Amino acid sequence: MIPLSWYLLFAAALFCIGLFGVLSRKNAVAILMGIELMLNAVNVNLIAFWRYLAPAGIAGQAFAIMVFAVAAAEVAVGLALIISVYRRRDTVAADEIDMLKW
Amino acid sequence: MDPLQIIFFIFAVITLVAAFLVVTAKSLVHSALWLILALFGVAVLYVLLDAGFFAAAQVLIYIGAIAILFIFAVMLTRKDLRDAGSQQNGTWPLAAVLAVVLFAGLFFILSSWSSFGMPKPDMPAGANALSDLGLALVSANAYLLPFELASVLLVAAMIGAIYVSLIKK
Amino acid sequence: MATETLIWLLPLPPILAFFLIVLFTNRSKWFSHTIAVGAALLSWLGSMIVFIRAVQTEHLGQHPFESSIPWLATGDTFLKIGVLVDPLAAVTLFFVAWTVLMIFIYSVGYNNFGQPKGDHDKPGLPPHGATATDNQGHNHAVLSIEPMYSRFFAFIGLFAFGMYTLVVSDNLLTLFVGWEIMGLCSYLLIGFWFQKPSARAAAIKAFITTRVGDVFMLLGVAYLYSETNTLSFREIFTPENLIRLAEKPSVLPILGLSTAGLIGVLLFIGTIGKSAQWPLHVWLPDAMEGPTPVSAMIHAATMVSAGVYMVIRMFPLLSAGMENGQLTAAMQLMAVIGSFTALFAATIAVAQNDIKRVLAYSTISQLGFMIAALGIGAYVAAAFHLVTHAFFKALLFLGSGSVIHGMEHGVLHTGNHHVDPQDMYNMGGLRKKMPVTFWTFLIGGFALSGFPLVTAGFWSKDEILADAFGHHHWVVFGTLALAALLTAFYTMRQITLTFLGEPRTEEARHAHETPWTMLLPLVVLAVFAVTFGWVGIPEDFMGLRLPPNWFHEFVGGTLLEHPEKLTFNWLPLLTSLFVALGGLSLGWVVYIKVKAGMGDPLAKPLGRVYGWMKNKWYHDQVYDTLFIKPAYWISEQFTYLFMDRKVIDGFLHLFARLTPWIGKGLREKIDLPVINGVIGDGSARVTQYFGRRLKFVQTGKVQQYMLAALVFTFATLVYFLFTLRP
Amino acid sequence: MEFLRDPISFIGNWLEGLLLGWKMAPSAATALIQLLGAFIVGTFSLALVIFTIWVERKLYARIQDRLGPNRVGPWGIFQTFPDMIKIFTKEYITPDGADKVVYNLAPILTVSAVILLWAVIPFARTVVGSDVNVGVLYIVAVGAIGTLGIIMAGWSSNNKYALFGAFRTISQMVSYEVPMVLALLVPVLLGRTMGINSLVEAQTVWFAVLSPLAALLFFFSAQAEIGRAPFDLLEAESELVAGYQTEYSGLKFGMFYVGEFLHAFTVSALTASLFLGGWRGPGAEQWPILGMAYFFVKTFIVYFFVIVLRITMPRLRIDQMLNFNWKFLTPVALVLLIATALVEKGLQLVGQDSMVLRTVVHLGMNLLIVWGTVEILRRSARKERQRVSEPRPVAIAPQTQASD
Repeated sequence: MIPLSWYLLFAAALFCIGLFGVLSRKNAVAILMGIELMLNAVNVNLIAFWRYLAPAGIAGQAFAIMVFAVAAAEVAVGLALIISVYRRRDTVAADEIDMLKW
Repeated sequence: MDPLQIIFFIFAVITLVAAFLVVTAKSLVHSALWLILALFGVAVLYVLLDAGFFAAAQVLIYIGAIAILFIFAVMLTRKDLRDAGSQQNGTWPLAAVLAVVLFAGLFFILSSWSSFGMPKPDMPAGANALSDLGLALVSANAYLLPFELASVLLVAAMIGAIYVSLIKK
Repeated sequence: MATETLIWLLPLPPILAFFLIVLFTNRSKWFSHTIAVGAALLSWLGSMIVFIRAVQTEHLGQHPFESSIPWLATGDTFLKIGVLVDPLAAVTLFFVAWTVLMIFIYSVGYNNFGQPKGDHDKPGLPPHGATATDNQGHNHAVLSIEPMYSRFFAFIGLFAFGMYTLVVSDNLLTLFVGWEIMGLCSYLLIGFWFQKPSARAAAIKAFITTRVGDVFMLLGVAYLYSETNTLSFREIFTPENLIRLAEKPSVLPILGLSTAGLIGVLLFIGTIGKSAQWPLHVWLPDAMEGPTPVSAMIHAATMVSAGVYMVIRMFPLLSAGMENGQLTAAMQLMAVIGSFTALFAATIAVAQNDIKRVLAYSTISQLGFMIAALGIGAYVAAAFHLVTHAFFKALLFLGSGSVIHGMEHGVLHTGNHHVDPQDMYNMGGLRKKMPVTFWTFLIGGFALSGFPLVTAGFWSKDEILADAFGHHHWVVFGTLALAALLTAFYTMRQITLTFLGEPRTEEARHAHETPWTMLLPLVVLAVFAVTFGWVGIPEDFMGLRLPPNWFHEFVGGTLLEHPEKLTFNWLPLLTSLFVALGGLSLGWVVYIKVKAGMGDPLAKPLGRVYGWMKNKWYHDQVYDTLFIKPAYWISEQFTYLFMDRKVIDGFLHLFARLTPWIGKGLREKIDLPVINGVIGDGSARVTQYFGRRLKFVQTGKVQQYMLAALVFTFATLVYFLFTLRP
Repeated sequence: MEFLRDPISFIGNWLEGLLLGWKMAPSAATALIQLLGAFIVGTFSLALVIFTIWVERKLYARIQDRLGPNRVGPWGIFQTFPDMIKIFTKEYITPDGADKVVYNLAPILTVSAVILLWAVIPFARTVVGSDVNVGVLYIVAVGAIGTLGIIMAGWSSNNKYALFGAFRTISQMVSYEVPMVLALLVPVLLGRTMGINSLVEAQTVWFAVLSPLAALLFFFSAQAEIGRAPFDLLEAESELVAGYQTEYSGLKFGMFYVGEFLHAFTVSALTASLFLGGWRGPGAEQWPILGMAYFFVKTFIVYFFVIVLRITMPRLRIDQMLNFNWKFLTPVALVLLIATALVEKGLQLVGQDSMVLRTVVHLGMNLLIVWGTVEILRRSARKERQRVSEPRPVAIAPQTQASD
């Protein structure tokens, strides 16, 4: 029997790895991948909590569905933005896209 | 250890290793492929959580759509198909420290929670998770509005993505 | 469908038509009139179903069709709006539905649907005709289509909505809403040809004059609400409420009026404005500037009827406190105003030459009949006359429109645009050119005059006279009888001048019968102008034993106490026979010989009185001197010269002078040294100093920002975890 | 007798009893039997390809007025075996600069994605690999893995033709997934379940009769998913050498080859299950062996059409392929899905649940949509013809203007 703690620790680890990716990768696409990992960690938590704490309810699953939708939308728009940036600046390295400072 | 635990353990390790490779791999295409493996591992965990629908949806949405988009994007945003040089930026050690500290903090907080190690309860009798979920998503006094909003969001994202990446004449 | 639901739906089609036309179909004339007429047809159908169900229901007066919903929260309670169809509303609905439908159909023809676009027509002016070329290549002057065709149908749709709302509403509030919608529409429709200065003036006159009445009515409504906490008819008219209102003295100690009396008088002033009673009657003749279907809408089916309908509706309140035939103050006022108006308007009508103006004054006069009837307590007679009058007056107006239309044909034919197609002295002999119009107009005219036994007007007018006689109101009886005589006289004058004799102008010789869309409504209304009277024949008429008086039984059931029936008396019957036939034959004798270029045969014998009558007893001039000139004077002298120029401008100038002085002082003492020196430059210097030292933090690298944000978030989190943990 | 009625369940039960008799833990026994079942199904499906390759080649030849394989065995039925031996013994070539792991993983993934589909196909009432309750979703999800295999192959080959082929594949597969999923939702609506076996059980009337349009839409978009003619532009020889499989040789190429044939057969099986009543037929409830026969008969009939389509249709251009999907299949599928949902809900609201009425209404609705579509197509075709037939200057010839 798998205790809840396993899932929670797994999700925490996945989240931290994703966060590391977001903070450390140069390539903007890779940053998006990190975000996907984080979203997945959240989803694992949602489903695990649903299954362990409230198996009769549906709130956890419903939230997970929303996360799916948001993830899909986020990737679509994010990648479109990245491609658009690439067309203009010829690079997708996050630390080269630093026009923000002026 | 019972077989389920073994399966969990195997796939959790695979997933975490794959995830780690996602954020460290030199080649971005490899990164994307590792991402697929990690997402597949998560799908297996969904099965272990009695959420078959989510497993199928995970494979369909993440592997079938999102990961392929990633591969596409990786290939579209480069001149050379091979990646050269480090893919980490200058602050990566700080980021690593932060991630580890965060995990430690989470572990610390979680471990002091009373139901941290609770065993899996049986599914309540007569509950059909899938059809309950489906009905809840279209029931006006449950999640109809968020569900519709999600679909609107997807349409908006689609239009936005097309607009943003359109080559304007 | 449940009757209540159906009643709720009744006003909807016209308003939908209004929005559809305004928003979508205003480019297409065919769509516009199809939608409008279709909507009118739907409402008509619904009204007929409601009417039939109402007639079949026993004791409708005690248990009317009603339903209401809470609408507007006022503190703890809700203002309710709802619908109510009792016998009175049912018969009103009946005539409203018929006349509205007929007018809609008529409008299609009147606005020359199917004719070409005019050569010089502009929106805001009546159509002037177009030139059409036929197969042989000859040019003809033909009628041209109204340039704002769709707009017209949108407006009358809104108008119909107002009327239906008013009729089916179960409370004074929605009644007032419908009332005001109609006020707006009448303004829009009278000023429909807004490029004509006279139309603009008439529209403004109508709007402002009726507004005077409406203000008082609103006061009455508000007073009523503050007294009873409800505006629903059924709740106001409970005996307890009525007795309380009748016994409580009013807030204004005038003439010892009771609360009910004061409210009644205030509401009645609303009716004076809406139904054009003296002294607020002046707007109605001028409203003839609008297109003829508009005149018919306003004069027969809707607005003016609405005024009378409202007082009939409020009759229990008006008559509250009436004992042993002793009239209440409000009723006395109504009797006096009503009978005076009836006579007074009739005298003016005698001397008018414009075919529509005659009818306008006749309307005022007939409405005076109803008001007077209500004033003497003849509730059923007033309602009966309201219905019959609506039918024959709509018929007459539409007939006159048809005549004008025919005359315009003649004008186009001769090309002499100085001939007024509305002047009866330019007509004559039209019966041969326009037979259908003639016969229907004749029926309408006879109904108006009260031609004995066959016409509806006879039965309703006779009932009023009989009531006045039976309750011994001699003055009212005498006045109304005289008014009825004049009515018959000017009606026959009109018919004779218009249709009989020989054509007096070239234009009249070339007049032309109008299209079927205009004739069909005339025929339908003519049928009602005759037959509707038959439902109200007293059962002991001339000592015969006839079937019971259906109208009396049905409408009388609206009141809690069923009004008693009068026994038959020969004297009023003979009076009305005499006045009707006498007036008619007199009119024929005097006017049959009028030739072209002759003046009015009455001008000489009546002398100066004729001049007074022709000039409407100089009301417009009196109002001009009494109200409008002073108003202008006050505006000029007080508001403009004193208030605006002296006081307000003076203030402005004062400020204008003060401001630079203060500004200069502020600039030199505060702005330059303190603000600029210390706050402005000083803070800039400080900012610059810190900016120089901190600018290295802003790398522009998103991930570093996020890292920093997360570090601080965790730091805060940890701090709170360790300090706040118990 | 029991064995004859339902041989596979019989053997399964017998094996389980045997294993339990050997004091094996029940869960372990179940796992072992399922593993065995998966092995058998996988092997069977791959072996089946040996037969279908022959069928296809024979048919191909007959339609092209040739004899086809005729040397090895009667009617050349064993021709595939020498071919297999040849392909096994060929050299494996890994191109220079290829990403080795990915390169070698790609064919395996492609084939396994197809075989995974067989897990949910019901052969008979009792013979189902895994009766998951989200079977339809599973089919679509697993289809995505196949796409993945192809893109991996294309990318890792370090060959521009391979990469182009992979890109084409993705644009085609991702596009055609849309109408396919929409068409798959129609049986889900009609059967009110997502499990494949329950869908088969729900087909008292074939869904192909209830909603022939959905069946056709699924069939066509599935052809594109397989990537065979007329949708084979991912490996168009005249343009891309051999598309994503250009660099593969030997058994690795063979796996793509087998994957393609097996995919075609699998799609036929799915069509048969989802629209043609699967194992349903007279007596199939009591005699699962009969159901199995029905299933295969139906599958082969569909497969026959797949082959004929492949043989007789010319290849589409890429713009035609995309237009066909986005301007024809997807709108029609959307309309059909919405109409089906409305009709189902309407019938439910009215309270009419008789199968006859449902059939008539749905069939009528389908025909109506077909009629409307044809009408629209006819109009646009007329316009197009007019546009095309208008004389247009091919080139500007100045001297003719001068001579006029």
